[in-house]
Amino acid sequence: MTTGTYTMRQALHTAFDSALAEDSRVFMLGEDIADPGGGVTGLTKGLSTTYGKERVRDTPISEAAIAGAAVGAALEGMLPVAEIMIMDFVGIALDQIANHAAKARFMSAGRTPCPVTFRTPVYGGSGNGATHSQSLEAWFMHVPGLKVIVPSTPADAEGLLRSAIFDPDPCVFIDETALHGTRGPRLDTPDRRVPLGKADVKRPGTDLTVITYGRGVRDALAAAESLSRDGIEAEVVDLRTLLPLDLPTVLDSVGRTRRAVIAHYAVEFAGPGAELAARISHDLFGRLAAPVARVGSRFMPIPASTRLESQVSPSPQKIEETVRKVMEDSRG
Amino acid sequence: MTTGTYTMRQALHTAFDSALAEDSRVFMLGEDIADPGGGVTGLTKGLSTTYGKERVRDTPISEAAIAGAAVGAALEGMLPVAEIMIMDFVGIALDQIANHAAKARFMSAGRTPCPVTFRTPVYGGSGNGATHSQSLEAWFMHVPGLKVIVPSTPADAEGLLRSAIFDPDPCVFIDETALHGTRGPRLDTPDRRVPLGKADVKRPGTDLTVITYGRGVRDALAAAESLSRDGIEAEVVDLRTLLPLDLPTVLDSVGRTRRAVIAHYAVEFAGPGAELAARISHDLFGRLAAPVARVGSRFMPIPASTRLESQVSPSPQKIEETVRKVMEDSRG
Amino acid sequence: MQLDVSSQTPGDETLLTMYRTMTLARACEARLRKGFGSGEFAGVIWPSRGQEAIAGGLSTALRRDDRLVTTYRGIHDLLAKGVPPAEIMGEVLGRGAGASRGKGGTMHITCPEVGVMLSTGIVGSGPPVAVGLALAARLQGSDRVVAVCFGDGATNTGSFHEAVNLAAVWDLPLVLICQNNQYAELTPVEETMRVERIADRAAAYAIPGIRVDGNDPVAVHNALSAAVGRARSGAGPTLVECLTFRYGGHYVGDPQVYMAKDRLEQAMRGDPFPRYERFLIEHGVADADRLAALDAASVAEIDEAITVVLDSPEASLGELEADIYADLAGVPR
Amino acid sequence: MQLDVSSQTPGDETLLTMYRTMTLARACEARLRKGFGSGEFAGVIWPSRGQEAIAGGLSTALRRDDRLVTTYRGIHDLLAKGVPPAEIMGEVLGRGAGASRGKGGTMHITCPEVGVMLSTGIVGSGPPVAVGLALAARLQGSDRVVAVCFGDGATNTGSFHEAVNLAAVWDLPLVLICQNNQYAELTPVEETMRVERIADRAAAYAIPGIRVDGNDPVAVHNALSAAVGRARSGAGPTLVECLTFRYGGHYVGDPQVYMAKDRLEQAMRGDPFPRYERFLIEHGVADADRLAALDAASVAEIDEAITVVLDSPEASLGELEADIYADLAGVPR
Ligand SMILES: Cc1ncc(C[n+]2csc(CCOP(=O)(O)OP(=O)(O)O)c2C)c(N)n1
Ligand SMILES: Cc1ncc(C[n+]2csc(CCOP(=O)(O)OP(=O)(O)O)c2C)c(N)n1
Ligand SMILES: [Mg+2]
Ligand SMILES: [Mg+2]
Repeated sequence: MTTGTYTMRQALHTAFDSALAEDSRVFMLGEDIADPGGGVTGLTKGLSTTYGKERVRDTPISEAAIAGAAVGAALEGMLPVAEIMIMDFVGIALDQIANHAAKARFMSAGRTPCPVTFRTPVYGGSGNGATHSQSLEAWFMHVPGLKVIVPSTPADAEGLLRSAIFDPDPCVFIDETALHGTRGPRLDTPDRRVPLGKADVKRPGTDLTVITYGRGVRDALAAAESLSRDGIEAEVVDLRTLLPLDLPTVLDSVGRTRRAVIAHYAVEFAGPGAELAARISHDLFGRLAAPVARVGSRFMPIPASTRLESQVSPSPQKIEETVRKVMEDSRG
Repeated sequence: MTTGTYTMRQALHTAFDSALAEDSRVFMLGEDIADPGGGVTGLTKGLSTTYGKERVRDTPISEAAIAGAAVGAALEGMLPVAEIMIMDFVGIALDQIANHAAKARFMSAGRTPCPVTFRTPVYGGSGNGATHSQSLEAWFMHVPGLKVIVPSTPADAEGLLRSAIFDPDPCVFIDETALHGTRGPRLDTPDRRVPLGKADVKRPGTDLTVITYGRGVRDALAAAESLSRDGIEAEVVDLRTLLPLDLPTVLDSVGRTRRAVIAHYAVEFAGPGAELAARISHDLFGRLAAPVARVGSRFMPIPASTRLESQVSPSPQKIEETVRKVMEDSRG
Repeated sequence: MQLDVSSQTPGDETLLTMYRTMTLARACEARLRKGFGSGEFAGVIWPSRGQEAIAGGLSTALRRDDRLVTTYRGIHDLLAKGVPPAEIMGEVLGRGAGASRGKGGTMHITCPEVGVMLSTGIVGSGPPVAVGLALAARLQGSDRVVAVCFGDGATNTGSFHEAVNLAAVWDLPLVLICQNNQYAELTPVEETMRVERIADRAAAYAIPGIRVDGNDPVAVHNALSAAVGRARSGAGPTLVECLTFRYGGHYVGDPQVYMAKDRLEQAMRGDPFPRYERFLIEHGVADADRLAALDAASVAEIDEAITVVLDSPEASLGELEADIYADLAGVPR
Repeated sequence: MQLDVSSQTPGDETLLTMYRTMTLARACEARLRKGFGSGEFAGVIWPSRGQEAIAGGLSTALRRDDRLVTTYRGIHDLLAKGVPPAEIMGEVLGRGAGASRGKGGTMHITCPEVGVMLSTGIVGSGPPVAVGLALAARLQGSDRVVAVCFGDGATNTGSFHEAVNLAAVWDLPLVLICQNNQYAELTPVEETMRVERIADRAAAYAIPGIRVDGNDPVAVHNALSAAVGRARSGAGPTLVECLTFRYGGHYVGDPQVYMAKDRLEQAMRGDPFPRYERFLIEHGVADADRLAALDAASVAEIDEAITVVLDSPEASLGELEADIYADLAGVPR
């Protein structure tokens, strides 16, 4: 099990499967997740057959109730995983996530913790248009009490999802369907978890740090390869969780490279990169060789035409160009 | 009408009143806004009596439908003002605001513009606790297609609200009940509007720029007075709208003072100030005398006890301390 | 769908327990009002004066390990479920004695030890959470039941609809208690829905819906007991509409400018207390003196509790760092 | 509440208009499927094969200035309302000929010129917007009516509930058309609600709810006409449930692993086309040749339209800057 490779789709399935197997408090609820369908993308296939439809539950199309029911079960010590089928639909469930799950522990002074996990995939890149393609993680980052997770590799996906499920606090776990087919080495940590709040240097480098997560890691690594051919060695820091945010790792890296580019598929304006850029610029004031640059989605709804969408989203090329520009603009 | 003073409460009422009087496309809908109640804080008192309950409509407790109905009416060329009674409830209506209102123009390639206004007050400072006190404007800033407005003075409140109502695009108008009693000079622009996207220097200064909006302006002005007694002259830039964001005015000011403090009641982490700090640090790289500092709400749900809440929120004192620290830390 | 409700009068002990609950709720509200009015202390409550009979029925229909979800207007419900008065008043006043030591506030009182898992200030958001509590009971193999209280206005929220549907589809052990006090803030119920009986909304989910006189604790007790029985047996949820009235306005201090005077007067003629006292006396359960003594005991209990509250420290600044997460590691900076 | 539905057969012209609409919808879907299958072009649609009779009824029950809101599974509805096929297929294929030149996509087609104000991909979000369209009609002094189409699954959303309640309270000129195709993505309707007839949900709002055979265009036409008449007269909204089936799966390419084979087979025996063709022939409205000619004309119209679409340029990059706001001033950077 701990050798060889698997896809992110298999990794997510494995995480659900093992969590259901090892702890009876774990259960899942969401639209169309049970067999025979096994999820609109087949991701949860087999789970309801193995663990029963009590523990892998189909729901009506009722995002507010799905989220709320998960909150309620979590208040009883269960470890629910609620699926909001596509991230763009969170606007329906946000009251339960932000006003209830996130605040249950604090408002009760610790009497009612809420160890719920919301899993919600991003469908960006699928040509489905503006209401089925968004990356809205910045909304969750701004809600004290939540944890926000976006994996970039299959092993991280498995390990972070398992950590989220067993975490004592509410987690929003965001996977991107564009990465579901990505293949990578299997997770090999002893507890089959990856800790929340620890960034991972996915590629070491000396000249510049690209700070990113999710699809951005894929793009940044591609950009880094290409840059390396020209002698520019970019370090790629995969945040893995946006909240908690592993600022020490980021600052350590940028402290060495003195140059930072932040990349993500969320809209650049007021996106996750804004906080990072603000922190880096603040904490490394006077020590940077160039201003912190950002590569996010352009400021507009996402067009349905994939031809147009590709112009709006980040890409390895855009990251590469930005890195080159930062290198050129550098002083000292 | 254009001389003397009024409170922000009166200013908002005046804006609604004049908009209803001058354009039959304007109408209002929301919970409890009609007479005899005239709004939970009495703000809309008299409007339904003057303009009729067809145009000033009470609704059931149905935030998703309130927002959606306003979107629909706007698609027909009406100019609706939908009230979400307290900003913390937007999580119920966000799908209509972010997926429908914000994207209607773009997704139809301009065929169905959506000139709706969502008015939603912030109740922070009222001792009502974590689900009735939040400042969530950062969520809206991250949604291309919306405009986001937060006034700090009565005249701005009237003028910006009127601009929002007559704007061809969807606006989120955020007023803070803590400022409703604030008194100030009446609006005296000829069209009784204040343009969206234009920041206003509320106090000129030479040593440092405080960039803020809403309640933060009140606090920053108080801090500036106190600092002035020690010879520190802070310029206070009131953003007035967060989207469009008047970056030229901000950069012009900070370009002169070379020091910036950003203050707001929204949670600091991933809040509106993050984008500002990132932009200032980027665009004025190498020209700042000190890192850009931020004073936002501390990272936690807002406690109900006002004694505790006051420790979590910004205040004139905290702004003042931060300014002093920035002055001390400055180089060159 | 039908629900089989007993028309029998419960035993004396049950009847007196209900009376005690009702008087405790009335006394608690009166004490807080007095303190607000005299400037003794400051705080906010959403009064339940007029709705105490529902609390009475609740206090005897539920088991201690059953769960309750209620709203900002839930002090009577909390007392019915056994939350210590000092925890309630302490939270209202933002004191260390409060259920969450001032961090939650009136709207957000929980007391899991007696089954109160949530009070919420977001109208309509209680039912989905209650669905989850009921689901947990099922998954944990417990036969406990969940009761969720909400207002007439809440039945216009999408959240209510989604939750009831989900509970129905899953046959969950849930009792949905609509405290129809005929107003939502400033707006009377007939302006926000066309149905005359909220209980009729149950038909959209094919579950039983029943309306009872919410000012009659016996009627409430019997209806809730039937619904609880149905839930505990695994037969699924029930919507119980308790028709009542809100005598004290939306919040303490509400000038009620929107309220037709005769409507309020008419409603107050149905005050649950005098009626129930007559009933208890006529049925020989207790005489007037005994009832007065019970009432006095409730007042005394509340007085004692408020002393505890006022002796407790103000909400402590040291609280701020705690309970954002299980540990501090997640908190930025 | 009752709705007075005519049981008369509409005139020949109406009957043939419905047939034309149905064949146009079938032809459009077939042409797109063919192109996807052969690799001629790429795109995604959510097929409405099986539901064409509803489009038939819609095309004759609404006036041109009446409004329509539909969903991602709305190509048949759009054609019924008069959206030019090239605009639809152009949008599906992301071409310059598309309703929004490739910016919206299949799920988001609007055509205000013929009254299509919204297609949405968010399940349940159409009804609130339709409420607003109907309110605007009232406020603008127009007697136009709004029809909103949605699926069985959508009636489990809170959004649906809030919208119907609001429309009922305001007596709005709205016709709520539930196209109950018995599936929501992979899940059959009986697993997500306990009511047998979605029409019964109307009772929660005290408005008429009626179920009709959604595979019979005459039944649909008569029910919608009655509901439209009620709406236009100011009497308020109606919920019309059209019972039908989704033959082509959730999306083109759906392997339908979740579908019981006999359920699909059984449903396909109710295909609206052969039934309606028999009806038209038996009633002497048209003979088989005439019907074949009408069908061929629809196919030809679609063929012509696809040529226009494929001749039009791909979505242009120049589009990107436009339509974020009324002008560019608001766009950061
Ligand atoms: C989602 C939401 N919308 C609006 C409000 C503001 N609000 C507080 S109480 C209330 C009225 C609720 O009426 P009802 O459900 O009948 O309960 P009652 O107060 O009568 O007990 C409203 C609208 C809220 N708290 N939450
Ligand atoms: C709010 C929301 N939740 C989930 C989805 C994913 N989804 C797309 S179509 C669909 C099924 C809808 O079923 P129904 O309302 O019966 O319409 P049909 O597709 O059968 O026409 C679902 C769940 C969505 N688009 N929007
Ligand atoms: Mg009420
Ligand atoms: Mg369906």
